[in-house]
Amino acid sequence: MRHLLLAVAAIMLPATAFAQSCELKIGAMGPMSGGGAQWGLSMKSAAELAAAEVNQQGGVKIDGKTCKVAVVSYDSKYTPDGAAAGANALAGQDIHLIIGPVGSVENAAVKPVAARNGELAWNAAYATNAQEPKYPLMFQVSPPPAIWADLVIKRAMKTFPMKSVAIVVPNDQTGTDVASVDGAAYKANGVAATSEFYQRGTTNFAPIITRVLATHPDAVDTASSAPGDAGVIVKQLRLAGFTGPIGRVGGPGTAEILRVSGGMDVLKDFYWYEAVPTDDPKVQAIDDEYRKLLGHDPVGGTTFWSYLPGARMTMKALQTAGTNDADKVAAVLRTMPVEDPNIGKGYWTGKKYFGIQQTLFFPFGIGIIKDGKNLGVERQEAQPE
Amino acid sequence: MAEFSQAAIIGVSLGAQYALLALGFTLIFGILGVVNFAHGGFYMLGGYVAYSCVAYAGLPYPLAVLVAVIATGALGWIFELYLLERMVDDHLATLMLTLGLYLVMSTGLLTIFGPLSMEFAFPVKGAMHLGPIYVPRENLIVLAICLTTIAALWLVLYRTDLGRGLRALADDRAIAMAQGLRPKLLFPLAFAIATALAGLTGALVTPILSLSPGVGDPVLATSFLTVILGGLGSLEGAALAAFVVGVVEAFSSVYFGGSIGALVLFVLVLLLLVFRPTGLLGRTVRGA
Amino acid sequence: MRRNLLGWADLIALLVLAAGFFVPMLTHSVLVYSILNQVFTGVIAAESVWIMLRMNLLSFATPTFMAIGGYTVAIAGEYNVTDAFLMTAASFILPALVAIPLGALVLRLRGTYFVLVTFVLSQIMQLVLFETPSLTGGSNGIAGVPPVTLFGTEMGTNRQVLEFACGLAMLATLITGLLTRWFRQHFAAIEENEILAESLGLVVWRYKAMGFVVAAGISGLAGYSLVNMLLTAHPSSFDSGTAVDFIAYTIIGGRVSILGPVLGTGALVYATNLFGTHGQYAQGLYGVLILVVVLVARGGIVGTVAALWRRRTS
Amino acid sequence: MLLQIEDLWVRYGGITALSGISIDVPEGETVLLVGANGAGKSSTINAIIGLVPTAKGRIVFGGTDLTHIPCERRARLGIGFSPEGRRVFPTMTVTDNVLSGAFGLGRKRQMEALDWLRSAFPLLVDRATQPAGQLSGGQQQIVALARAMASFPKLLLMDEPFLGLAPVWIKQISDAILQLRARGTTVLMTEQMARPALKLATSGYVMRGGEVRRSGPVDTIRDLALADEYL
Repeated sequence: MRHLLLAVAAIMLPATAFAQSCELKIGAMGPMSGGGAQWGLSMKSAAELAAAEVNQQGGVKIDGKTCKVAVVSYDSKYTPDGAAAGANALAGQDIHLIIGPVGSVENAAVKPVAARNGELAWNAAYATNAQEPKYPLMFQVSPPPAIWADLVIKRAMKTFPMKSVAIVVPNDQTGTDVASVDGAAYKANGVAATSEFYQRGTTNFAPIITRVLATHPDAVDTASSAPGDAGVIVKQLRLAGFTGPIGRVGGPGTAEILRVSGGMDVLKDFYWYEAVPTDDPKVQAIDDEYRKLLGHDPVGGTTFWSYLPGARMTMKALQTAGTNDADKVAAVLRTMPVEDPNIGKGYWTGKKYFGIQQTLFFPFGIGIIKDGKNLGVERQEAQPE
Repeated sequence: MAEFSQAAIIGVSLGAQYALLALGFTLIFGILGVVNFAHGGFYMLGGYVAYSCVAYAGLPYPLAVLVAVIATGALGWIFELYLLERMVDDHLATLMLTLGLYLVMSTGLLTIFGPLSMEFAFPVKGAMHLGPIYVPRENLIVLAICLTTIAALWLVLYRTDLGRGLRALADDRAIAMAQGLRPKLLFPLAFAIATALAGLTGALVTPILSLSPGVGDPVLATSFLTVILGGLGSLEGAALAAFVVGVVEAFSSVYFGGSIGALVLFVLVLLLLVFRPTGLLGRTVRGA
Repeated sequence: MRRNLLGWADLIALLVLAAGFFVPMLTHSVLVYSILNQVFTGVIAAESVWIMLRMNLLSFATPTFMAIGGYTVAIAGEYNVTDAFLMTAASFILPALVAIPLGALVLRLRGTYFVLVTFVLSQIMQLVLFETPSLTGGSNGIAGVPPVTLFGTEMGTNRQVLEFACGLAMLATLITGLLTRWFRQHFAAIEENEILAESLGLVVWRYKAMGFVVAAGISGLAGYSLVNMLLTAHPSSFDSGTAVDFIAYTIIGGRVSILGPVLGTGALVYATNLFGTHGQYAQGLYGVLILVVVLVARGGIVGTVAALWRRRTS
Repeated sequence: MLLQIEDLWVRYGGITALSGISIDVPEGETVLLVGANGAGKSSTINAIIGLVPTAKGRIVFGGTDLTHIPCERRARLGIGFSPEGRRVFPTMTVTDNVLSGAFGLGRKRQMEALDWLRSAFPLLVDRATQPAGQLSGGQQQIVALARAMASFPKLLLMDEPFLGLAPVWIKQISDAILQLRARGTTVLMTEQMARPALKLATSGYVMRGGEVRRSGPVDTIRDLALADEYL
């Protein structure tokens, strides 16, 4: 028992013991335990890399002093309470720049709290109210489906002609929002769309799939289902004899879906949205850089890559502003050109959809798997609004 | 009609899995009076142990399942003997202990294996199609193993000295001890059998579905529901209720959709409680 | 025999909470405010668990009634009804009313069966929230709840939110103290041996129902406090898993006295915030903490301190 | 002396249930503890089997001091126990109830015990597969007795075996106890209904308020025991 206590104490020490003369702390907040842990940990990797890059160049100049950037992570547990507590806890450590939170559930709670505390935060939420003009310190690392769903569907229909689609999503906020946005985009392209909601925590999708297949859709879209869930859905759809294309006009995680479903032969015909052009060697080079600077593997994947540009731009804005004040950093950020050495050139967007132009729109990818062969992720350039 | 048969097939295969989990849960509750919040954790652990055996040690899958059963049983044994046993009569304390164990287990698995789902596939693939109806082969195998295990458990509990001892302790612990039954021997054993059942279910079901940290949470919720429906402490009730839950879940999801389907199940349970507060086959409940 | 309205433990609990009013004079740290806010909300919720524990009933229903209280306030906010007194009354009374028929259903159960059924109740509440989007905003919840108004003044700053949460926590503690003190012997008899109590002529269901209804009302106050802190009512705030936290607060604090939920909440909320900055290890550390306290400090914090005190003085 | 109790004290919280009693149970005899409700009879039996801790004093069984031996080991030393209120295992069948009393003795001895008990109590055959909880009080008492005897104990403790039973059952159980005595089993029983119990016992102790008031051969205590019965 004593060893256990010592171990606990050892983990708790670093947060307090090394209060260096000048260290600038930034936050990384997201779910780091439970089902959404991948997202939070990827965000943390992105924040760590951006900080390491700045530190390698000697740190940032804040109020005349040169400071090293350190990342403090917070597990929001994918709950509003956890995220609000996290925003407060980070503010309590004088942290005003936060990479995260990720989802709509957390974002809804962070918005008012961060506004109260003067914190700048980066979300990747898909909710229709993810960004609001009354919260000018909230930024978005990638646009919501409304911005790109139409492009992905158009591209998919070239390879997989379809007349009807069933969208399968969990009955949570992101699920319902994405289902309605995707559904509208399908309809705009002449595809009849139905939505099927499943209870969060469902592990066996066989009944849902029986229900979906009873309507004989040409395609099934797993939209924003968690990758693990989507993998099971794919596996069980194919077992049930469904041969049509399966899509994912929603979140990242195709690699995981591939693993869970049982491989290319099972996946067969698949189309999906990637927040970044993942096949681009320059994008993949990010992982090598992380390894070089931090000495271990990142918790990688699309979330990591798509959060990195936001984190890097925040560092740059911090340097330009010369202060940790969120309002001043945000002001610099808004005027900065959207560009990233690995991802490429992009634009600010969001005005039309959210009423506030604080969403990064970088080149993204559309992936196609046809007859069990991966045709790769096609790079799509971002369009100015 | 095809949908109806399909729902029935799905319901039965869900029911068999739920039965294995609920039997273990009921066993622990009935005999030790402990609400095992770590039950989902042992399910998860079973999956990860089997996965590790296949992926890292290169064991054939059936052997990996066996290792998972032994490992989860052993952990259950140790946990009962060294932690739970110290305060086995304090129901609140044991509840908190199992909860603490669950948090530690899921964090441990997350730290070791990372947050992503594993590449863990059942060795037998494909489905048998009968016209519009299909039955995945893997489900058939799992169903067969589940039913065999339930039968074996029944034999152990009702046809052996050990089973008599366990049931006697469940019925009246003080008197059973006064008859010479040894809780120090039987309690860890009961706990180990129950956690091994959860581990077995995990090792069998996670390759069919998915394996990631967090797959344990729904297990606990389903076990709760099943046990309420079946009547606490009643093994027959738990087995029966598991199939009821599986079939109702399948039919309501097929005919009403995912989220209303879940509500149907809950409403059914509430209705049952109005008319039969002790569950399907329950008896008067001991105090907590 | 004269019955005291409150015992010394209740008074100490009230004093400890009242200290919250003076914190803003000492510090403006957001972290301190945030932790205290969470503590106050947690204390209220834990007290509702504690009331039921007085009767040997472990309830997972707290989030269910918190949701009713919280959503009452959020929905009223949409109609710009924000008066503190009115909403405090509403967030107490509505859950209490709902608790009457529910209590008739679940109070027939005892022991672990009660535990499991109240757990299911909180899951049903989740589904109800999802399936009633026109009233509760469904999966989106209700965002942008306006701050409370006290005598027409808006209580919107961090400090005012804290003071209001402190006031609610003291109110809940007062109600809890009065209830458990007034029915002290009845609850004790039920806790000791319900069947015996019944055979001695105690109308057990009446006291159980009373406890359940008041505990529901207090949960409602916790919901109010939570919504007012987050300015958002969201289904996942009232997840069945949160019940586990409130139970942990109570048991780690010690079930013997009302000081248990107060101190337990303080300790565990502090620990959660401390561990939260250790990202992925947070849950595990919380688990280790629970294991250690349950194994080493039987009777929780209050029980252990009391035992040490007795050993020193004897 | 098979069982020797010396200066035994038992306390529940603040209440003293037994204040320093001493009891001797010679091998082969049937010893009776009589007294009104609350006299301390059950506390004595429970202290011997280990269901309640002793506050002070010694209990020696066959030369072994039981004080620090846990409950479940005492039974295995050769003490059979038929508790007050019968307390059969309600969900288990009659046969399983009986066999649970012979846990761990091996298949051969278990069958031997079952055959013997079935010949003594035909009920065990008639109701073999019925859950014991469904039986009448008298039938349950037979099951509880058979369970206690299944391990061939050297000493059989019986706590109020006649409690709430009809005369026909009292007769059956009395016969069974006599059979046991014939087999050489030592019996220590408590009973509020002194009259039928006195017929079975060789010696007895009259208890009141946690103390022994009088002890000796049955004839010497009969008047006091019967006085208590009508109290």
